[in-house]
Amino acid sequence: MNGIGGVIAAVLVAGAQIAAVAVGGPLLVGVMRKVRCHIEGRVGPPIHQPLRDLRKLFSKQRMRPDQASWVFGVGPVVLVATAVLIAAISPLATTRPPLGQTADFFAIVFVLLLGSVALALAALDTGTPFGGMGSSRAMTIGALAEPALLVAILAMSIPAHTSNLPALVRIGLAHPQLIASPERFLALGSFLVVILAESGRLPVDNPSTHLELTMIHEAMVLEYAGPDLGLVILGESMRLALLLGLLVNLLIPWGIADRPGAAALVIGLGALVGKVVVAGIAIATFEVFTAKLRLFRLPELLAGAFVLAVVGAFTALVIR
Amino acid sequence: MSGSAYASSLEIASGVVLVCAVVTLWRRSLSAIVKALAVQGVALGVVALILGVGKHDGVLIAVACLVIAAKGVVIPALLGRVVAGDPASREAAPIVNVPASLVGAGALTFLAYGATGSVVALIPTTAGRLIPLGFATMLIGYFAMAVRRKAVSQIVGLLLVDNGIALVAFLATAGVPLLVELGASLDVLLAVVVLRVLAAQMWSKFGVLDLDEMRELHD
Amino acid sequence: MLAIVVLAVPFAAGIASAVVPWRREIGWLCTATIGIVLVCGIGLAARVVHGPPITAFGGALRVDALSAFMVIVIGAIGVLATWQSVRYLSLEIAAGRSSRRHASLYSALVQGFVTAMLLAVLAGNVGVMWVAVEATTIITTFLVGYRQTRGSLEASWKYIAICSVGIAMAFLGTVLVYLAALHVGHHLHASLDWTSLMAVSHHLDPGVMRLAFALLVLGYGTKVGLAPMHSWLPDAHSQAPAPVSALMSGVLLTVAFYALLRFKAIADGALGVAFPRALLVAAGLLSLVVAASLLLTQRDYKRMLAYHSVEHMGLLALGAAAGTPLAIAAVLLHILGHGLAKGVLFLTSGEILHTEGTTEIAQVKALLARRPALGGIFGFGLVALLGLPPFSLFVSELNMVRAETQVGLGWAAAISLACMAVIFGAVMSHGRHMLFGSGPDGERVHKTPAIVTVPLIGGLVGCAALGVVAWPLDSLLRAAAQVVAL
Amino acid sequence: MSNLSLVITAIAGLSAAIAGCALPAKTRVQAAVAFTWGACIAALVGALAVLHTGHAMVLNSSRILPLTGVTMVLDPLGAVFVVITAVVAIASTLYWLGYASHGLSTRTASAALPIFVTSMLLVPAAGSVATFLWLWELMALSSLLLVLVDQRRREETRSAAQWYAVMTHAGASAILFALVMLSAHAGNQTFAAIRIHAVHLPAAVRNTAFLLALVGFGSKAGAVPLHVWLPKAHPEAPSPASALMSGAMVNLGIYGIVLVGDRLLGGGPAWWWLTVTAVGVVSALFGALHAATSTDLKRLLAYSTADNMGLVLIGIGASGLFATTGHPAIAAIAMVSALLLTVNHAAFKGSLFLSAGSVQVATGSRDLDRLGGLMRRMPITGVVFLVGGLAIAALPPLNGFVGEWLLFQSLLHGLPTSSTAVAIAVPVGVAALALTGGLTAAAFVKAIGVGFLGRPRSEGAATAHEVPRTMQLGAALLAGACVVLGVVPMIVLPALERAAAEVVPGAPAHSLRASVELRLAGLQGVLAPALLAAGLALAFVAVIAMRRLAQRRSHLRVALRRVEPWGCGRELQTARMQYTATSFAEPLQQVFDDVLRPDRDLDVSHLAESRYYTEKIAYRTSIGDVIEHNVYRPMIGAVNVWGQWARGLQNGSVHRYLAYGLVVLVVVLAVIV
Repeated sequence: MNGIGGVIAAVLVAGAQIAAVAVGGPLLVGVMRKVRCHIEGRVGPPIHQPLRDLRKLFSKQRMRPDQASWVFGVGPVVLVATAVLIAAISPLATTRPPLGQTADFFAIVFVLLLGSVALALAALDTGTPFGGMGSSRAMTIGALAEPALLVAILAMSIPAHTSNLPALVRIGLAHPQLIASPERFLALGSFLVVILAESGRLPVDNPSTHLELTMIHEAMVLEYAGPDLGLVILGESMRLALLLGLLVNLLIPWGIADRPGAAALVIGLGALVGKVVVAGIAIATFEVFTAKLRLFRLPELLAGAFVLAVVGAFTALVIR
Repeated sequence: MSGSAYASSLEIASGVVLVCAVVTLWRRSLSAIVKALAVQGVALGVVALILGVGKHDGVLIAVACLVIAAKGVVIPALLGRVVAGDPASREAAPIVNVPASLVGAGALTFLAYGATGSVVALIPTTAGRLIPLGFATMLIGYFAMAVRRKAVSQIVGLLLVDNGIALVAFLATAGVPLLVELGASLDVLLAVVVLRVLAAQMWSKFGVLDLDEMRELHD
Repeated sequence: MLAIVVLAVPFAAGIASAVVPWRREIGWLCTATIGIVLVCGIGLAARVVHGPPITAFGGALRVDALSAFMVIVIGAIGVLATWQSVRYLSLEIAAGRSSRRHASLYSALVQGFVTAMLLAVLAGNVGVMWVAVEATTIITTFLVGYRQTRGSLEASWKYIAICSVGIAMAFLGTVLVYLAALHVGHHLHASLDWTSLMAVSHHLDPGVMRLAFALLVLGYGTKVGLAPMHSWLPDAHSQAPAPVSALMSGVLLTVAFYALLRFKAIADGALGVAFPRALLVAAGLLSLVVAASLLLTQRDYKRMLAYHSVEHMGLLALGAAAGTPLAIAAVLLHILGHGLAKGVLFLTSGEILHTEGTTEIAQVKALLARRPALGGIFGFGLVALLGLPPFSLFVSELNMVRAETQVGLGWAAAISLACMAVIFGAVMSHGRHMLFGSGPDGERVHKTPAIVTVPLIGGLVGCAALGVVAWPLDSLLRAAAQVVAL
Repeated sequence: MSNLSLVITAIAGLSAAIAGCALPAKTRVQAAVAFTWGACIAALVGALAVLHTGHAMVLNSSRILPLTGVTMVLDPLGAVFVVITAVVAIASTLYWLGYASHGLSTRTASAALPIFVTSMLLVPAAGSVATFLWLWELMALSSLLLVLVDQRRREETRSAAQWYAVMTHAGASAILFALVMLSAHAGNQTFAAIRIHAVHLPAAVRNTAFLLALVGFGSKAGAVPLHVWLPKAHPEAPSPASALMSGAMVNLGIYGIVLVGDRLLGGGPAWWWLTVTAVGVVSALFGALHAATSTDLKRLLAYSTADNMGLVLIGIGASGLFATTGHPAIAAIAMVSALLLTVNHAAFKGSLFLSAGSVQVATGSRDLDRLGGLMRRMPITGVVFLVGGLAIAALPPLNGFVGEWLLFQSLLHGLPTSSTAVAIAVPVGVAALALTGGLTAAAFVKAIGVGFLGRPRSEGAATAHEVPRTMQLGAALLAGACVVLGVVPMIVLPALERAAAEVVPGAPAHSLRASVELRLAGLQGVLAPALLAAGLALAFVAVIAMRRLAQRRSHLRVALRRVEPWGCGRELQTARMQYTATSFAEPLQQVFDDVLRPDRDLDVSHLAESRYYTEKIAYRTSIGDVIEHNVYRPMIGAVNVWGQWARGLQNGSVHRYLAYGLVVLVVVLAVIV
């Protein structure tokens, strides 16, 4: 990809991926809600309801708590910006995303962390008990999820000799036996638990609760309204879509565009949507049959994920 | 003087020095101890005298006379006055009791013989053989200082140490050079005087004669 | 000629102050005479550092680089001590604890004390040196007891009783060295001269020399304050008037150590290094351990300083045990650095005692806040004594450790470092209680007169300069080390 | 090469000290700062020249330092540390200009600070054992004087100073012995000679020297369990000094370990480096955990120093490990990552300590539970602290992230090539590292969020004003460095590479290819921090633009509205209702209960009339240092028992004293026989 043509192609690919994630994220949430309602025997809102909500929120007036500083306003922006960046450079629809060489798995994780930290800080800026509560709990869970996540990445990276995300996906395409290897299964299992924790799904957090004392994520964003709340919702749904997208591409890379070209890209996008929707339905189904864990039982869950990852890393080393 | 008479008189005089040292450990009465010290001083002088006569050394004879005067007369007299002024001039309860002290003295004498083997080997004369007696006297004196409670007893102990060393010096080298010998004797004399003055001050100002009462300075 | 001046001037001042009732001017005169000693010492050092030793009185006095160095040490600390004596005596007289007559006795005794020490280091003859050292004992006994309190009398008794026995052992050792030298067939009179003893040291009878050296270590070791013969030291140093403590701790101990150094050189020749080394290492380590143990829960700051001396003497013994030129040079630098720092500290402690009226660590609080100058000097003095740069004790300790490790005494050096670390902690904790914190509310900040602080700061600055600047002392140290090093 | 810069550094430093000591109070600080800058700039120029040319700078003199003389050799490794120190010092002294009126203008402090800076500038240039130790101890002493500045008012300061003094002296003793042992075997005390001879030394000597050096330098670097002084002394020192201690001094502990382990001994067996790594892991975890639960702002920063130094130690241990297993290229990368982490730490910890000092000056408190709302009252300081805090949490696009990424990469690529034991040990290390990262993020979200955001929790915080310009500027300088180093780390990487190549035997001259991208030579590992940063900035702008756009289309284009936050229906929200730092850390404290062992105290007093009604509930919780309580306190107790016992030796009885002498005489005589 050289010259101006290369740049335009890159921008187009990035734009496609960003658009897919930005639109697909809220839709994914819609799908998951719909599935949930369906199983519970309710009709539920239409799948595109989250998009409608967003549109409404963005047209409202901006509000800010009287004591808050600029951090309160910047938090959601950073949250969305990090998601947009990751959406642009991750191997979602294609294994050759723009700036793919720098889409290191570790880097992605830390960019995501930046978004979480921004939101946690913004929550503390409200000067209310709920902001602090949510922030504290989110950071605790984040701190505990971190080891599992990074060791999982380590376990996946050892056989591939790299932690570059596109390369990891490509290796899966080229050597399917690597996907079937126990270390990748273990690592992805761990990754899945971390995704649930990070994006505030059951059994870690209940996305639809409004009972103050059990809230984690909702407590953090309680003070947001209007466009800022829209950004938060958008950012969160994009992150969920992104993480699931990465997970499915690492597990089942087939369908992703491995060659340049518009057609391949479209196929890749379609495959991505299909895989993510399946994953979303699976998670939603799982959530129906799961109760939220108590806050202080969460370390056990995350420790379990961590053990999975460590066993994966050992396996990777021993198999070699 | 014939060789055997010289030898036996030297032996007797040196022996007396050691015996006097043992006697100071044996007796509890301070006046008796001071008397034993006087006898020892005279005996020490006699040793020097015999050596001086034996070697026809006029300086040594003069030193001998000085020793008899200082250690046999002056110092005991000084101490005697302190003892006379002390109502309880007895070493009532030494830190180590008398029988054990005597056993200790015996052990120290053995040690003196053992330790001075190399010195005796260097001087194959009658005088050389007697060097351990001086060592033993010194050790007994040191021992006396460590186990006797009265100020006077401790001064006597110091003098025993000094006499023992002087005996070694006479026997081994017929006295170190005169200047040094005189300086040494003068220093000891001064030390004793100082101790005596201190003892008097302690008695007069604070009523202390028993050294065990002096334990104000400690950690 | 200079050597005679060195002895005669302070002695004459001593005689003068003995006959005239004490006045300030007499005090300053005495200080001036010691200043002359210091200047003459430097002059002597300049002459002998690259030249042959100077002798006087037909060899009775002999100045080589080592003696000249010791004269400088005595002169430097002597100036500090006699300077402070003036204030001490004025205060004592003003407080009615002393009279002018009594003060003139003190002044004369101090002069005599310094003269005796000078004689000890200038004597060419071991016998004369012994006499001089014993003379210091007797003179200082009076000085220790100068205050005539129960404590000071007790201290002087212990001091003279223990030191007399010790010094008697040293005499016996000297006699045995003489015997051994005689046996080599040396001329009767010269047998006690350093030069002749060094010349024949390889032929001296080893059996006798073993006994002799052991007795000398025990004997002079008592005066040096090596454990376990150190026990007089904390009592005497804490009870004596501060200037006397400064002289005793700063110089007297090391003058006795000087004697040990000389004899060690002879013993090395006669016995080889192993035996003298073993004795000195044992004494040094024991001193360090004892000092560390007793400093831990020390409650009296003057005694704390005294135990600190025990520690430093232990370090010197270890350094001497190594015995290489580097080790001896470091030992000598340590002697000077320790003398200055310890002198300053004792003088400061005298001032603290004067202003606070107690020697208990627990009773002295927040000195830095209440008496900044005094507290600062005391604090920096402790820093110097604990062996931190820029003070010279750091350099000397470092080089002693280096020398010890080079000759295979690394284990001893390691133990000494451990003891020093414990001592550091203990002294730091005591110093913290004395120096830090705030005084009672409303108490004004007390100024300390410049006449007091100038010499003390001077001493500390000197100690620091010695630790930074190598020239010109380095060549003297090396020359002096050559005299007695292996 | 000319050694002029070293000479100027020394002279300027000395002049600064003299100026600080001698001048009147009005001009003292300005003069001292000016001269200190002279020293820093001279050292900086010299060090940069060394890094540029790769030739060491040499200075020898026998006129200074008795018995040994001075030997100075500034090589690229040392030059890296000189540069770090110089930059932190320039910023801290700039800050000092404004801070001086808050109790740092006494003669002692004004003289000690320049000496502290100068000795730190010269320590990495020392080329012989004596020179090194002399400067090292001078550094310790001058920093001790700085810690003591507040001793009159605070008992904590006095206690901290004592801990610091004793630990640092014990550490220095260990270092001294290690170096002396090496020099004794080499027969010469210059580092050059030691380096030549060290290879032939017996293993026992090498091992002892290394372990002693690790203990000594480790305690300076705050390695657990030798860290106990650090969270006491760093917070108690006045902030410019804290910044220097945390930003520059602890690094020299790292320098020392590299110096002895790699430079002097030329590397060693795997267990050395496994030990270093293990120490690093423990330090990182312990430090991060305590940072996450601390409520004292400066104490939090101090513990996080232990945490960061732990990470650096992991890098150094990994480097040594890979070097011994025959992978010099990866070893070099690990070393570069360790050095980069050190550089980064200096930048963000310096800015954090300085801005924490500003907070303390402005509010009179450094207890997070009494702060809050400062972002609006002290905007510059707030942003500086925010940047520093995000950087230390390793968030892109700031500098902490690049260092940690490099460390991860070296571990990832070095792992499969190592032995089985290593292969089992290191994943645990990576996990610890990750946990550390999460905890650090939590710690700094707490510090920023509770300290600077929300409502003020005390009168002091409510009335705070921005500090003088120089203080803002000093802290901002280092925060700026965080940003620059995060976006274009390439500006320092070649220098670090050069230093690493010198340290790791057999390392390639270029282990990294650094242009816009940071590429590991011969390995699949690429990072483009500048592009990431640009992407983030672009996305940020785009999102804001999008929001604007959405609003423009709407009919409600009313300005931002300030509202009362929701309070569960209560009318009034007070600052007391906010989460405090303590409550923020509560969940973590619960999770790590077994390690932290907090003291909890619940006091319920009932009404006199009935036990079923409570009158008052008092709850108190505090977290002490487990290691201090379980290791150090018992040791101190034992030593004191020994001291009490030893007092009996000197019981005042003259008989006993004489008996000591007699017994020794008898023993000696018996031995001679």
